[in-house]
Parts: sequence; structure tokens; C-alpha cells
Amino acid sequence: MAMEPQMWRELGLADAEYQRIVDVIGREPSPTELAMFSVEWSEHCGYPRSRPLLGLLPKEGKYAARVKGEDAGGIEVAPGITILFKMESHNHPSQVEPFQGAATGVGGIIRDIFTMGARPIAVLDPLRFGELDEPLARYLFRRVVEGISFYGNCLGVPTVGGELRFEAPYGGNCLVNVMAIGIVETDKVATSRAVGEGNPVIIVGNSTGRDGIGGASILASHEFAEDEEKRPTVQIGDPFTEKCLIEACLEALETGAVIGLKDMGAAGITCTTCEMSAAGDHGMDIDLQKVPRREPGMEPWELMMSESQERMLLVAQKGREDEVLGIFRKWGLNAVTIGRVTGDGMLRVRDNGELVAELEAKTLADPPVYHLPAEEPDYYREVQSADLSQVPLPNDMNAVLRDLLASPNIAAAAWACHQYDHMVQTNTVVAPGADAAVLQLKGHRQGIAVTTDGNGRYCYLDPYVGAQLVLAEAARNLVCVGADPAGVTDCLNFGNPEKPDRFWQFKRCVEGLADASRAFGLPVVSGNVSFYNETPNTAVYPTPVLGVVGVLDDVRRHCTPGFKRAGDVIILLGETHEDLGGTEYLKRSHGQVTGRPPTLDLEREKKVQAACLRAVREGLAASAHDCSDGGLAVALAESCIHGRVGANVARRPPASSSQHPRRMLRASRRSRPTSARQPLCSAKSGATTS
Amino acid sequence: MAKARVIITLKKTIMDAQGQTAENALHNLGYRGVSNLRIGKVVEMELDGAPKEQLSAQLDKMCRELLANPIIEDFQFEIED
Amino acid sequence: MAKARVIITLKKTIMDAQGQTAENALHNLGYRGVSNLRIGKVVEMELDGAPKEQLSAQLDKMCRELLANPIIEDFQFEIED
Amino acid sequence: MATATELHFGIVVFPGTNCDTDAWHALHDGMGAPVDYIWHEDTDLTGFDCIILPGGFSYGDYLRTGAVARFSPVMGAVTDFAAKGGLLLGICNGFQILLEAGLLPGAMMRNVGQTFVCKYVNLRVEATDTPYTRAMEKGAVLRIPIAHGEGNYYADEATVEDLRRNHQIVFRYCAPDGQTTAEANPNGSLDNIAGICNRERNVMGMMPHPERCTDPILGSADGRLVWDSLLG
Ligand SMILES: Nc1ncnc2c1ncn2[C@@H]1O[C@H](COP(=O)(O)OP(=O)(O)O)[C@@H](O)[C@H]1O
Ligand SMILES: [Mg+2]
Repeated sequence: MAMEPQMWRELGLADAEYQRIVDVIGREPSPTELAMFSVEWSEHCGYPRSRPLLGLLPKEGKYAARVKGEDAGGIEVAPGITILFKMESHNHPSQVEPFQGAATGVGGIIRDIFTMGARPIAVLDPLRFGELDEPLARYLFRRVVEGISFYGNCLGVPTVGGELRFEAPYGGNCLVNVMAIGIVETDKVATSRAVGEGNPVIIVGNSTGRDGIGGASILASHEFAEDEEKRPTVQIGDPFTEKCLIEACLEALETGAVIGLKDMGAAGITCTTCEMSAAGDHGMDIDLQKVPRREPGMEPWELMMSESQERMLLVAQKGREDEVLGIFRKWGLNAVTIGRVTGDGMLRVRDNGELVAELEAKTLADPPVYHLPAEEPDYYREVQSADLSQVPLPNDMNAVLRDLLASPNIAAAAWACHQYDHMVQTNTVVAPGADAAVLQLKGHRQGIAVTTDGNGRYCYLDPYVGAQLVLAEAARNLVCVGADPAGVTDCLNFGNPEKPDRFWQFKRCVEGLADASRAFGLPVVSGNVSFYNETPNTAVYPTPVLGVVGVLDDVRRHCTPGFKRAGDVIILLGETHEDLGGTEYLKRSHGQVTGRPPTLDLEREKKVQAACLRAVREGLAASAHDCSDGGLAVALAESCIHGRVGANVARRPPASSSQHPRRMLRASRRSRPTSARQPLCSAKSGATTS
Repeated sequence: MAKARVIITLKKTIMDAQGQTAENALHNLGYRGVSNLRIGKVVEMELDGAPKEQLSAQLDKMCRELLANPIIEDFQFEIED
Repeated sequence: MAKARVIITLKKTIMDAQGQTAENALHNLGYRGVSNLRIGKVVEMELDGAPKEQLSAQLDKMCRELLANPIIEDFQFEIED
Repeated sequence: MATATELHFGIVVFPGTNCDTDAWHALHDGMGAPVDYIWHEDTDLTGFDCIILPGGFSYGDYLRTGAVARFSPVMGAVTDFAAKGGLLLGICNGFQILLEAGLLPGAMMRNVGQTFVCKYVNLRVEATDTPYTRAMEKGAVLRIPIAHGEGNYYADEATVEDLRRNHQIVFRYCAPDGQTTAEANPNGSLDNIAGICNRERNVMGMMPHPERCTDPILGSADGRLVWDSLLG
């Protein structure tokens, strides 16, 4: 039977891609094989469009990094202790069904962590929606937060941070990114390799249904068209089963009888069987009849593509099968042997005794690479040369400050944070609300700090500099709490890469991130690319979101943003320039998103951060906060609000710096609000200052 | 014044983890004859202000807009006066 | 094989905050004629293994033991074959 | 009654429980007390002096919080244990299970604000004649976190009257100055109730999490007072 073009097109494959499949396997694929190729070679799973550039990102840094080809990467933060982390997007599913989309986003990224043998210890959720006065944006925001709360709280993994940004370009395509962090003894990191001929291949967790067939992978590999029928692609989350899966998987790994383990995210059984085989230089022979299902009459290709949640694939040691199966049964989970590892590198899928797919695992796992054209967009020249010296000074600085503090991009995220259990596991030393969250590692002096940051506006105005500013800000957030930045994960949210101006944004951001990571000595240990974040009416700002983990030598030596006592001296580190481009002020007070983002001198930035870090570590600083959105004025106000004290500041420090502050901050009429992105410390009075 | 009752259930193709858990619990309690248990929502309300013949259309719209999530749920309703 | 549907609602004397929230939301959407909105649960299942005349007693027991909490909830059910 | 060195804690683990290890760390690392986990299918509680039903989402909180867990095999043994005077403490989901099991009166409803709430709250100590609060002062205000979606305590008027008459209300949500105002009530609980005990005073349920504030590095050590009372 010859294949109709409609068949592969419906699966999201271009004609050229189909031809390529025929060339590579030397024959027409069976329907099941075609489905398998369509998911493995999709952008979502195979990264064919982004891989060439991702190679630029550094894999090594000042802390021992652990990166290679697993689900998540990490860094060794203390002798023998590795922290694994990764961020992922669930943008399209959340736009379609915000509650389930966000919930399954949490579920998916958590699986990436425990599949490597790490216990998940924290989640962060950087979120971006349209302007809050849009009813749709409000609805999506509310439901996304509820979805994260529903799933994360039930798992008992604290949500300790994130971001909330509201801007028109995200109105048709929200960004729901989730970062997860786990802890594991370095020598116990599990692999996802299938090795050892004859070893049993076991599917565990939920049964397989038709939900989400072609969901994440197909959905994430296209723009949103108007009125598209997206129903079949929605996945439903079951956090209770996931919680049991975490416990059962970690318990099973502890026995030593597990050879390899991999979570089923997008593309379910296809992805796990093919990638575990390819990674282990082996093959697999599986029988679909054995797969527990929740609907009768499922076709082989449906089983292979289903994105039913809360499932894992596991390869156990021959002869110790029962031990492993027993652990999953104890936790009330399905666990069924569906096949065996083979030595010939072929993935064979059988159904009712019939061979429905027979492919070399490596071929399937190795999608072609596309080098897409990049082209500087028209707007770029224009914003670069915008003259901001003509922007009028506001009449009432107090009004400006009040307006900035009321901006949903700046105001506290307490409404969301209180819906998240951010304390469970009793490690949260600094809770959401500070520059970064601080977690203790029980039994160790060291602690970790973690933050997520993004800035679509800066990256839109200048993707190269913007990406660097994002990393600089994330690192600054970490030093403010007293942590040494140690490793990065990224979630790269962009528009349609097949449009050269969008791809240019992507390329410049990745280059900026690569250069800045190198300058800071930070490895990029893991990441995720989300393309096609656009509708016919809106394209999101190019938005790389970074998750950065830092290390505290002594978790007790940390700082928070609130001023601690009247009489303490306030010190502003770094230089202040007239950087107005892309600021929240320019947007709110003048309705403009233009100009160049703030100047960034990486060497100077590193020095400022080193000074701040030392002040916190040596106990000289009573508080520390970085100037970010809203600039110095907002930073001062936030430190006052957090600390419930006022502050008296002058443009130039007075001769005697130990004045008793009596008045609340009042911005001077002559000072121009800037976006100075620098740390602001308060030192204990009496400490020497310079 | 009319009374309405809306029944909202997860679409049949969608897994109902909650229902499954309740079914298992019933089995453990010895009620082995129970199967296909699914849990949904019921919304009861009083309706006023529209001529009776329009109520049904109005309620249908309310369900689509707010009460149910048509992407994952089915709904049905009855109105009595 | 019989089909059963159980409707579980908060006792009338108990304030239904969830229902109130939904009612307010409907008012904001312009459905001003809605009042006394209350949200409950519906449990649907198939029953087997007992003679028909016993099903009702069995279901009543299931509701009391597990499906409803008599301190705060009322329930009613119907069985059809 | 057991003395400090003798008190052996057992923490029950249901599928979906997620504050079991937190309670373990608080007791083991924080208080140096002997403590073990109890799987929900175990039915032998010999050797334990105090059983804790910890927080979490047993059985996913599906159907109703605590509704399914109360039928776990261990609960029969727990009920006997309590009937014989054993110490039984339910925290958060554990409290919900105690209510469903009828070991404490009343029921939990969804928070009146309809959302999950995780934050520090203030609690006023209402009864100090329980094994869980005897190291506290009556009227003292404690800072202890809550984290729940269904902590809106309800009981009919007669039951509440009974609770009051027998001094079974152990904690109430309050403002920092100790006033039990409506604003200080995070979930709509009747009479600001945050914790109650049974008439015999050996069974207590509370929504706030003392195990989350046993180590001062986490922001408060007021939770220690519960353990101090038990161990004292
Ligand atoms: N969606 C969210 N979930 C959890 N915490 C959040 C969320 N949004 C913001 N926060 C927390 O609020 C605080 C302030 O956020 P933000 O203004 O983005 O900080 P910064 O400017 O220092 O990067 C941080 O501690 C952050 O983790
Ligand atoms: Mg900051």
C-alpha cells in the first residue's frame, strides 16, 4: 500500500522529511514507523532546527558539571552531592487548557529529575501572559497557577520561586516554563541506557490511553492557527500516581537491580524505547499487547505515540525482575514486562504477533539537522537608534514610583506563591519573595540558592545583549542571597524558526548566552527549546528564561532584601548609567518599548558581584537586593517594604554615613529614574564602608 | 423561577484518576461489583429574568463559557419549573 | 449490569463558598438571573454482582461509608438498568 | 505515661503522604527522639508510644481529603491504639483523616477563599492540659505555617458547643496580638478553630505544621513546643 501524502502531513512531517525517511530506511515506512518518525524527528523531541546552535553553550565551568546526554544535567555542590536541574516549557498545552497544561508541565519536568535517581527538592515557575487587563490573560494566569498548585503541592515538592510577567506579546501564546531541581549522591546518578541482551523492558505507572496523542510534540512544533481543533492533544495530570512513581522509582534504583530508567514525556513509548536503545548501543523487542491500556481498540501507532502521563520505561537486570515489579506493586502501580533488550540495535515493535515496526534505534534517534537562515529584523535598526534623551522628565516622581510599584511586573507575587506549598520538605531557608530562594541540604553545611530570570523586552531590543543581561541578573540575584553562581539551565522560548527574523533572534540570544556563560564560568547543564510561540496576530518576545543554581558555603550565612534596622548604612555597588531603553518606566509612563537595553560590561559586572558576594559571606551585609525592573527607586522601596523601615538616600553619600534615617524614601526631583542593574547592600552600622 | 441542574463529567476518553481511586477503595471495602466509576460535578441553581424558552440556550452558553471546560468535559442539563 | 448515579451536595444549611464564587462569576459575565447556585459531586458507576433489589441498599451503604460525608453532605441516587 | 527517653514515635505513611520525612527529621534530628515509619498496611503498633498521621495528599486527596486513607489497614490498629489511651497526633492531612475516621468530631471543607494557602499564621494556645501543649502558656501566640486547600473546619452547633464546654479547642487562628479576628482566619474555619483534641485528650488534630518550624533556620522554632510538651 503506498502512503498518501496526507498521512505524513497530518503527522506534521514535511514532504521532504518524508522523503528523507524513505531514503534513510530504504523503503516506505509502515504506518506505525511513520508515526514514530514524526515524533522523534519533531522539533520538540529531536531539536533538528536548534541543535547546531546549542552546541555553542559551554558545558564546563568552575563547579564540576554533569551534563552528557541524560534527561537533566547538574553540578556537584558539595563532595559527593550533585544537584540536578532542568527547565522545560509547557506553553502551547497551557494556552489550550491552562490548568492541565501547567499541571502536566510540572509532572513532566519532575520526571526528568527522578528518572536520574535524584529526589526532586524544588520547582520554580517563570510565567508570562498578556496584559492583566485582558480577561483571557487573567483567566490563563489564574488557572495556570491553580494547575501548578494542584500538581506540585500534591507531590510534596515545594515551589520556591519563579517569575510573573504580563505583556501584550504573550497574549496569544502564554509562556509556562517550569524548572525542577533534584538531589542525588554523585555516584548514584542513574542512566537511561538500555544494555544487556535479554534484560527485561518494563513499563511502569499509569495505563496508556488516547489522551495527548501527538500532543506536546506536534503541538509544540507548529504555530497556533485560528480555531484549531486541539482537543485530542490535551494531557491530563494525575499527581497522586506521580508521587507514588517517585517513591517507587527511587526505591527500585536503590536495589541496584535497575539498569536504566527513562521518563515518558512527549512521544511516550516511541521516545523511551528508541532513545534508551540508542544510548545503550542496543536494541529492544517489545510487544504492545502487554501494555496496560485504558481504552479498547487502540491502534499500534496510537500506543506508540500516546502521551499519557505518569509513565516510565525501565530496564531491569535479568533474574531480578520480580524484586523490581514488587516495589511498584507495593506502591499500587502498574508494572509490566513488555519486552527484552536485544543486541542488534534494532527496535522491534510487535502487536498481536505481527511486526509493526522494525527500525534501527540510532536512525530514529538521530534526526536530520537543518541550518536555517537568519536575518536581522527591520525593527532592530529602529530601536537601536531611538533617541531617548528627548523623553520628558516626569513632574511627580512619587507618582512614578507608586505606579511602578503597582505594576504587575514588579508587585509581589504573593497571590501566586501562597497557593504553592513552598515549605514542604523543610529545606526552604529563604522563601519566595527574595532575590533568590535558599535551600538547605540536610546534613551539610552548604546550601543552594536558585532563581529564574528572563527579560523578553531586552531580548527583543537586542537579543545578544539581552540574553547576557538575563544571565547577569540571575547571577546578581544569587550573590544577593550569598550564593556563588554555579550552573545554568535554559528554556528558550521563541517564535517560528522558519521565519528568518525569528531565527535571527534565536541565534543572537544563544550566542549572547554562550559568551556570557563562558565569561561567568558557568556551565549550561541542561535546557529546552520552545519554538513556534506565535499566532497570526502575535509573536512572543524572544524570551530565553534562565534557571541558575548557586552554592552557599554555609547556608546560615545568607542575606535577604529587607533592610534590617534603622541606622544601617545603605551602599549602592556599581555604576549607574542613564539606561532607559526597555525599562518598565519607559513602558508605563511613556508607552514605549524601545531603545537599547542597559549597558553591560561583563568584567565590571563580575567584580561588582564578587564584592557583593564577599560582603554577604563575611557577614558585613545586613541585607542585599539587586536593582532590576524599576531600577534603584524600586529596589530601595522593596528593601524598605520587606524590612518595614524607611531609608534616607542622597545622590552623593553625606560626609557622615551613620545618620539616623527618619524619612521614607523620596526620590529627588532631579534624578532620572534609571534601570541601574546593580546590587544594593545595607551594611550593619559600625562596619567599615568604602 | 426555574430550577436547573447541570451535570458535568470528564469526557469518556479522559482518564479519571479520582474515580479510579474511589473505585479501588470501594473494591477494598468489599464492593467488588462496582466498575467504571467516574466522578463529576453537579451544579444546581435557580434561573430568573429570561422567558422560559430562552433559559435553555442561556444555560448552554453558561456551561460553555464558565461552568464546564468543553476541552475535557461533557455536560448535560435539565430545567424544571 | 445496572447503571447508578449518585448526587452529593453540601447540606443546605452550610454555606457553599465555591458555588457562591461561581455565581458571582456568572453575574459578572452578565447572567444576572442566576441565584442559589450550589456545586456538588456526581458519581456514576456500573453495578454488578448483586440481585437488583439489593443494589439500592448496597449503594446507600457505599454512600454512607465512603462516597459522602454525612456531617456536611446530603446524597441521593438513582439506579437504572 | 512514658518519659522523655522512652517515647517512641511512629509516623504513618499512606500512598500520597508527603510530610512523613519532615516529621521524621523534626523528631530525629531536631529532638533526638526515636522515630520509625509505619507503612499503611502494617497493623502491629506494639512498641510505639505516639503515632503521627502526617500531612500530605493521601490517595491524592481524591473524593474527599482523608476519605480513602481512613480505610487503610493501619487505621484499625490506630483506632485501637487511641482507644487504649495511646498518643495520636494528626497534622494537616492527618487531622483530616482523624475527622473522616470519626476519631475527632467535625469535617473539613474547602478553604473559603477556594485556593490552597501556604503561609505562616498565628495560633493562640487555648488549652494547655493536653500532652501536646503542656509546655505552652495559655493564651500564648505561636507562629506556625499552614499549607492546605481544605482546612475549613465545620461541625454542627451542638458539637461545637460540646468542644467548647470540654475545652477541646486547642488552637485558634489569631492576629499577632492574639485576637481571633475574621481576618486572621485563613480558611473560614468555624470559630477560628485550628486544632482540637478528643475528650480524653490523647488524640489531637491540627492543621498547622509544627514539624515545619522545629529548626529556627526555617523561620520559627515554635513547633518545638509541641514536641517539648510530648517529650517533657
Ligand atoms: N510565579 C511565581 N512563582 C513563585 N514565585 C514567584 C513567582 N513569581 C515571582 N516569584 C518570586 O517573587 C520574587 C520576586 O520576583 P522577581 O520580581 O521576578 O525577582 P527578581 O527581579 O529579583 O528576579 C522572587 O523571589 C520570585 O521567586
Ligand atoms: Mg532581584
